[in-house]
Amino acid sequence: MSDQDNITAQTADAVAPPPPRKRGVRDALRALAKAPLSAKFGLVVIVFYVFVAVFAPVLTPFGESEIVAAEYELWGTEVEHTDAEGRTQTVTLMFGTDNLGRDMLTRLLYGARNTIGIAFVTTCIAFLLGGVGGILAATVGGWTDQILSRIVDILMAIPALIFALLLLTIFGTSVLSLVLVIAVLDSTRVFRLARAVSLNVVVMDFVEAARLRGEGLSWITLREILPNIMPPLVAEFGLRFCFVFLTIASLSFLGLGLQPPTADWGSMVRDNATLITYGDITPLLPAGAIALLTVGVNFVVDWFLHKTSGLRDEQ
Amino acid sequence: MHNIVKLVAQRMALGLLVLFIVSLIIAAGVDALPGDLCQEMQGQSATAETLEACRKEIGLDKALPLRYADWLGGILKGDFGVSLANGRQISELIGSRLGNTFFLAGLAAIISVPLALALGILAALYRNGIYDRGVNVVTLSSISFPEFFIAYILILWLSVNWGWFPSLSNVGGDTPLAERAYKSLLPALTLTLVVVAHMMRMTRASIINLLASPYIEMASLKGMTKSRIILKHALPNAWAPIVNVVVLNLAYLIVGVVVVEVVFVYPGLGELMVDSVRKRDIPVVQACASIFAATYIILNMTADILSIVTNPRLLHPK
Amino acid sequence: MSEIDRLKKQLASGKITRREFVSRMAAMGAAVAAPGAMFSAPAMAQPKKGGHFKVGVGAGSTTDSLDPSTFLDSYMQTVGNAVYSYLAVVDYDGNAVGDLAESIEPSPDAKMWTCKLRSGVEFHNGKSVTPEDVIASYRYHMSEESQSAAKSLLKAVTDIKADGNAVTFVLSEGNADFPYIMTDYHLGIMPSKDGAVEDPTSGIGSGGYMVENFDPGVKTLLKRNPNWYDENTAHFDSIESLAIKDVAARTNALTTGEIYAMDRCDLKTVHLLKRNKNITVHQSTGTQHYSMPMHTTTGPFDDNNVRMALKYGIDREAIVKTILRGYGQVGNDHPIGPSQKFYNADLPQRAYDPDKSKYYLKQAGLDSLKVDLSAADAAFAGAVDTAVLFKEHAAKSGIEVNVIREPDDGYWSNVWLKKPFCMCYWGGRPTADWMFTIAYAANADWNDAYWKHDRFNELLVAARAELDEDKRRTMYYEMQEIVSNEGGTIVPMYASYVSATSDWVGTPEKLAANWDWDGNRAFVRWWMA
Amino acid sequence: MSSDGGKGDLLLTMRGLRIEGQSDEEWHEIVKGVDLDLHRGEVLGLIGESGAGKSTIGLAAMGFARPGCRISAGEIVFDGVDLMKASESTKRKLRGVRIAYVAQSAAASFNPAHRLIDQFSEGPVEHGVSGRAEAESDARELYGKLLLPDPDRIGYRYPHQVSGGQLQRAMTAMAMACRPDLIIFDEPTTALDVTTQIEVLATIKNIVEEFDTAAIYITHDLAVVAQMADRIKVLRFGETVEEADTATMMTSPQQEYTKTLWAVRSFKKEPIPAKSKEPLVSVKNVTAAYGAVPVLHDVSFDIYRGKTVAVVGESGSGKSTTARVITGLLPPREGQVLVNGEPLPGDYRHRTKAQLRHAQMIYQMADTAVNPKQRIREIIGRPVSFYLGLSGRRLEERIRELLSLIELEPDKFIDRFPGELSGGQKQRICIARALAAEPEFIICDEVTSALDQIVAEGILRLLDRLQRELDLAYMFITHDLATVRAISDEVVVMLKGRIVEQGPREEMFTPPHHEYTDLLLSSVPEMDPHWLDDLMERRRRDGMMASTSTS
Repeated sequence: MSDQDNITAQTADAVAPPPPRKRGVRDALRALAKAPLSAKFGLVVIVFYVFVAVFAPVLTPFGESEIVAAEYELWGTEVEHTDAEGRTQTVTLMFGTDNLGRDMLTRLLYGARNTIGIAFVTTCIAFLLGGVGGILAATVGGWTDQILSRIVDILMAIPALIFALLLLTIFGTSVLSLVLVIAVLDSTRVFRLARAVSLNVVVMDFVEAARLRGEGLSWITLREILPNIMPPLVAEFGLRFCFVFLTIASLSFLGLGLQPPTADWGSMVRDNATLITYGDITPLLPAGAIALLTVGVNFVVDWFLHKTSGLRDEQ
Repeated sequence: MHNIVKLVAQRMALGLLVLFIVSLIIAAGVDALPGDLCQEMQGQSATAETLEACRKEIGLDKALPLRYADWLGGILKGDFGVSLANGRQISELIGSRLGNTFFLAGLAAIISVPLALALGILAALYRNGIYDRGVNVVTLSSISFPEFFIAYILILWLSVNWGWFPSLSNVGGDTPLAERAYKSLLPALTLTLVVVAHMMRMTRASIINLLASPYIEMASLKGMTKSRIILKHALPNAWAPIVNVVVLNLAYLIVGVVVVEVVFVYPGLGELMVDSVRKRDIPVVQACASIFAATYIILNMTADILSIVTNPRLLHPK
Repeated sequence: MSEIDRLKKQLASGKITRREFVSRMAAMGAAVAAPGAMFSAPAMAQPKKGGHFKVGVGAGSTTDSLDPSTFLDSYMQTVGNAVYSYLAVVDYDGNAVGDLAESIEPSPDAKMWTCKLRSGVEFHNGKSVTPEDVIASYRYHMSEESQSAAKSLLKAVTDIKADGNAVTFVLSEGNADFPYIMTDYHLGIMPSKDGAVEDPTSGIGSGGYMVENFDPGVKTLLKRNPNWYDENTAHFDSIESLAIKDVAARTNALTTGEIYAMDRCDLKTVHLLKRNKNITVHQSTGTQHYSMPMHTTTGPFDDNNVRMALKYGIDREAIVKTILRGYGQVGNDHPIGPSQKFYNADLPQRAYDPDKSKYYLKQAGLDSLKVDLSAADAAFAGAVDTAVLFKEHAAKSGIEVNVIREPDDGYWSNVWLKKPFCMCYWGGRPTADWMFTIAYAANADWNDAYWKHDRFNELLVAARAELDEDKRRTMYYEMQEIVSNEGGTIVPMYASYVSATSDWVGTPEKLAANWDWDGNRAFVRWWMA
Repeated sequence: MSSDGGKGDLLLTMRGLRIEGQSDEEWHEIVKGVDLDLHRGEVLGLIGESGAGKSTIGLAAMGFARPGCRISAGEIVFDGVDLMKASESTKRKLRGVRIAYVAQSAAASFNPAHRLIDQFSEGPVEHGVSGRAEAESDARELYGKLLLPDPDRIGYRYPHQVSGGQLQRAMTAMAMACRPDLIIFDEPTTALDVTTQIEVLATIKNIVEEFDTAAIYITHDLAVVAQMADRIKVLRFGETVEEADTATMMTSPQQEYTKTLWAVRSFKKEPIPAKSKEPLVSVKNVTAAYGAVPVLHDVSFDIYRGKTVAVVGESGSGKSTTARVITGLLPPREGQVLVNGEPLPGDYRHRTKAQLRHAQMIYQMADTAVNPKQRIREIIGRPVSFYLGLSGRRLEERIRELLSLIELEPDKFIDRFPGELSGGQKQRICIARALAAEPEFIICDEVTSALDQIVAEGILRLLDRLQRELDLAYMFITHDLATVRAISDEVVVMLKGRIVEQGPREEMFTPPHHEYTDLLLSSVPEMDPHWLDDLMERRRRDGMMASTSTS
């Protein structure tokens, strides 16, 4: 690990191996402290978003779709609000209200909750489908590989938006079908990636050793290959995760988005997009929320890749 | 060259198979959509009587496999058939729109590919510097904005406020090239912002990936300058992944631009296809889907051929 | 002031030409049964001839065709009104007046209508317009294999006869409003050959403009018909109509001067658009209304108490203010608009009243209610938001409205008429009879609430054949009351047509309210400023 | 070249050189104050094991530190230029022109995207030393001098179209392109087969002499350095152990460490008396192919319980393919493999668990042979639980027992990941994993060739001990004749998919040999500084250089 002397796999007993690393919280914190500024920034963003997503109901006195004032109130408008226990207080609407008079900030907060939740579940399913398929194709090879790869070819050859339109119209736009359709569309790319990186691992001697031992497919894929292809998959996860927002926004362009009055950032951009043509920056709020998360996630992913690749850059 | 010919032949055969299956899926999919062409065409004003008459006239009363076989027979004879909705020749309907779609994709590609490569190479050269991070943040932000939103912002600045470009890109068959390019510039810029990040990141990553290679070290031990190392030593070996991503994005420029077409009123193929899906005009959907699928397949094949051509190991076997 | 006096006055002041005066007077004869309630026609600046008019229409589809029987939305409706001429058109006062027909005369029982055709009118290909062409054009919609939406309108027509320069329509039952049917945008007159329409998709009509280029879903190029008979209309040299479905694109094109007129302004931002000094925003409230039909044949909507609970559970004022941004009026749960002839102004306006809503719920034997409401913006812009607002309003009276967002795609075939409670819109029809007949009469094709009311149906038939104005009014008043109190449809609002024009183009001060685009006739009525 | 020490002026001096390397975001010193002097025309051998810092020092001579390394202190003066203070562009202009570098793996160090001659010309043209045409004709000349076949045309090939030995010479030519004052040779022959190695060594030696270029020759192979260097410097843990001219160093090393280095090749297996007449494994008339390409022709040999069969040959001789046939990864076209007289199914997927268990394999690259994401406990424990069904405390005990058996302290290692082990330790883990299955027979595929000699010897001793204790049969695949000599009972020599000779070890190492066996045996470098010159002389006489292009 500290051996700079040889570019090949040569290492020697003469080099004292580093002491076994403790993978505890302290170690993680230590690594974090040494992370570049961009990664720290990204982590702060992610933690903040998760916090907001989890505690959305606590952070705002209003309900997700509660109408609190007239529509399009300006930023910083103050309103009287009576909560469930009948107490009345004055609340400042930091970002004003939307086209139905709902608090913009509340919508943003709940948007984080819904959008991130759905994006996360969707991406997980996409990775489950694509990842398992890709690893299987690479591990088993032969006809399995051919069939899976051709299926993916076909899925990718059909324009995604049309495909989504077909499926969602046939199966309806419940959250479940929305999640599944986006997941299937996304899984094709995951499949290609998982297959490609697995192919590099499958030829490794330890996989051959496991095969010669007589191990079953599940051991080889789950225990031998999967742990070794995690870094690129995690990196892809970051990007795909962010793109789900955009897919939802595109689908809402075709009227296939989430069920109202659920707040999601993609639809919020769509709903308020026309305002930007008059220089009103309201739609920048949800768009910016997506952008910030994308940048944050990718900073962390870049750092993670850098850590796991072992590639050392010049100082 | 022999193996390229073989690869092309193989890919063509596979491509045809994929095309065939895609057309089957599209036919079945559109047919499975609730409602049919007649209902969609007549909308709110449909009555049972008129629907029946309509179905009879355009042959929707026949079973799907029969209609599909008819369509396939036509295709094999080189006849795309007619649109069920307005009886126009599909080849005619698609012709000019296909040209427009390719023109826009081409224009966007001409801008975005060199830009992405240049940005990526510079980012690799000055990696981890201010420039690298700056480009990273800007491109990541640009891909996290929905397309229509980017389009609106560009229109606001470049069209409404400064009046540099028209906000409509309603080109026609007789629009002269220069005017066509001028009118299509805003949509092309929008698409550029959408695709450039992906290509730029891949360019940067594939180059940096190679920087640990012994031959890169060798080049610097031969006293080569940093820029020469990146351009002459790393880049030629990084083509395969870059070309792959470029091609994937080109396919997107052709296939996935419905939203931009709608916002800029650009008469491209995407809108025709969405319209036709909505109207359940199966022959038109089939024709569009086949063209898109073929584009995707051909582009993918091109990527494979390019990665052979740019890789001496594959081009000149031992 | 009588109508005739007014026309005389207009003629004197040069607001209308002698020719128009004659044609209008002729139409007056047909409209003997026309209502007394009249609005003054909008004042007109003197139109100029010439110019190239560019418009952006928020409709149109790549599947469009020039065949009038396929016209579906305002894109082809405006083009159709420019290309084809119709036996009658609706004027600014809401009356059906003769256009291609010089006069329209009913028989006393309103079962026979005779149109005398204007002479010397030619199709764009030079062929004269004959009674045979009119008959063929109408029969085209009536035939067995017709797919035209006008087919059901012409159901009562049993025969059409030519008599010299006149055409006589024979109806199976009396219809005092038959001239209004003639104004339907599907019923453009096309050249015929051997008693049949020669080629319905050719785009050859006898209207003020000829088709130069038609690219469905993209644009249409029209040029002035040099043989057009009316000096007072068809002012532009040429027209370029673009299909621009994205509202922001339309608005941007208008502000940058790439088009001179647009329809369907984005209500969210129209207040910002108004700030632009070069742009005029037009509003006309007519028959267009948004509705929420409930299937009266399925529970819980089969109980009128439930329907009443829902009708009282919606805050119409708030919806007009929020969804329409004030560009509209509250509805009273029947489809006759305030600007219409037989509008029952005596009927008290239903207001938001959670207590009454609860009361009706109790009457229905329920403490609470949960209903699914299907919505999509395909029904109308803001339909989903309306449903969401309704959900909030209804919650106050213990009703849980579960909003289901349906795909835009296929909304009219999969949701409307299928789902028991959904969002819907009606462009409205010029007469009460027409509106009630197509959507409220028992077993009507588009009776979207599957509502059946014996008294209502009796009245409908009786009123149709009644030529006496006062008797008709009484009957229509009662019908509105019945629909409002027992009908299966919530009509929360009348939506205005909101369009905008730039300084380049001249329009009448007040636009017609029967359709968007100045009653679909902007192309023939407007001019370059 | 005579070994008379410094020949000309002082060309390069290093004083108190310290270099640090980064790992886990922390800096560790890897070169700890080394002094070095080099005169014009002199060849200095740097020798030491992995991690001794020899390559790092070699690169430092060019003022270069690899990414993740930094030169932290000291003085490097090349011909009057202080490389520590020189600007990057000054150093850049020296590199390739006055100091050149020949890397360990020519195959990896040539850019696969460009032709050889383009890469040759790049230096002179970019540095303005000569024009393109001039550079190309110079290349052809140098290719000729370095005995490359078809010197006029070989430059127009791409690296992958040229064999390893030829590439290494082409790289030497490239280093010579600007006629530098100093060339750093970084283990230039380590990756080559023995027969190829000596040819490359000979050409390098000739050309360095011809142009009177100074060189630093880095290697871990004593016999090689003995042939090449005027002076030898022994390094360990980034420090100089001792330095002397070659003859002195070979005959009378002063330091203990140097002596152990000199003594590595002393291990020799005690013959074990045969216990059984019946072969445990017999390979019978096996012919095999990859697709249409035949790789094995009629291969037959037997392996007896408790005995070691060494299969020797160069790359591409089919020795690893033989192993693949035995393990069932490559079902044979013809012939079969018998274990205890029972034929094994050709495809491993059709073999029973017991059949799989009894034949285990140890790989050349311990790095890729163990899953880097599994802990030692799992790597060794899996075969135990998989084959023998142990679990819980008994499994744990067995893992610890196995670790003790391979001489690794259980408490210290059981929870580590492979990345936290050295190469030799990893190879021991591989052995433990094979033993965990309690096999009768182990295939060892070049198990020591990626290891330093001292470490390799430890592994060989361990394998020998295990064989005695557990009565194992080994099939030992190797290209290194020293290893064969050390460990084998029987020897099988392979060439181009065929067995050219086989028999007991003593017989094989005693002449007369098969012609090819003779070539193999004679190519093993000996510690005598004059060995290479003598051998070349002898071969030239016998006309054996004709085999230049084999590799």
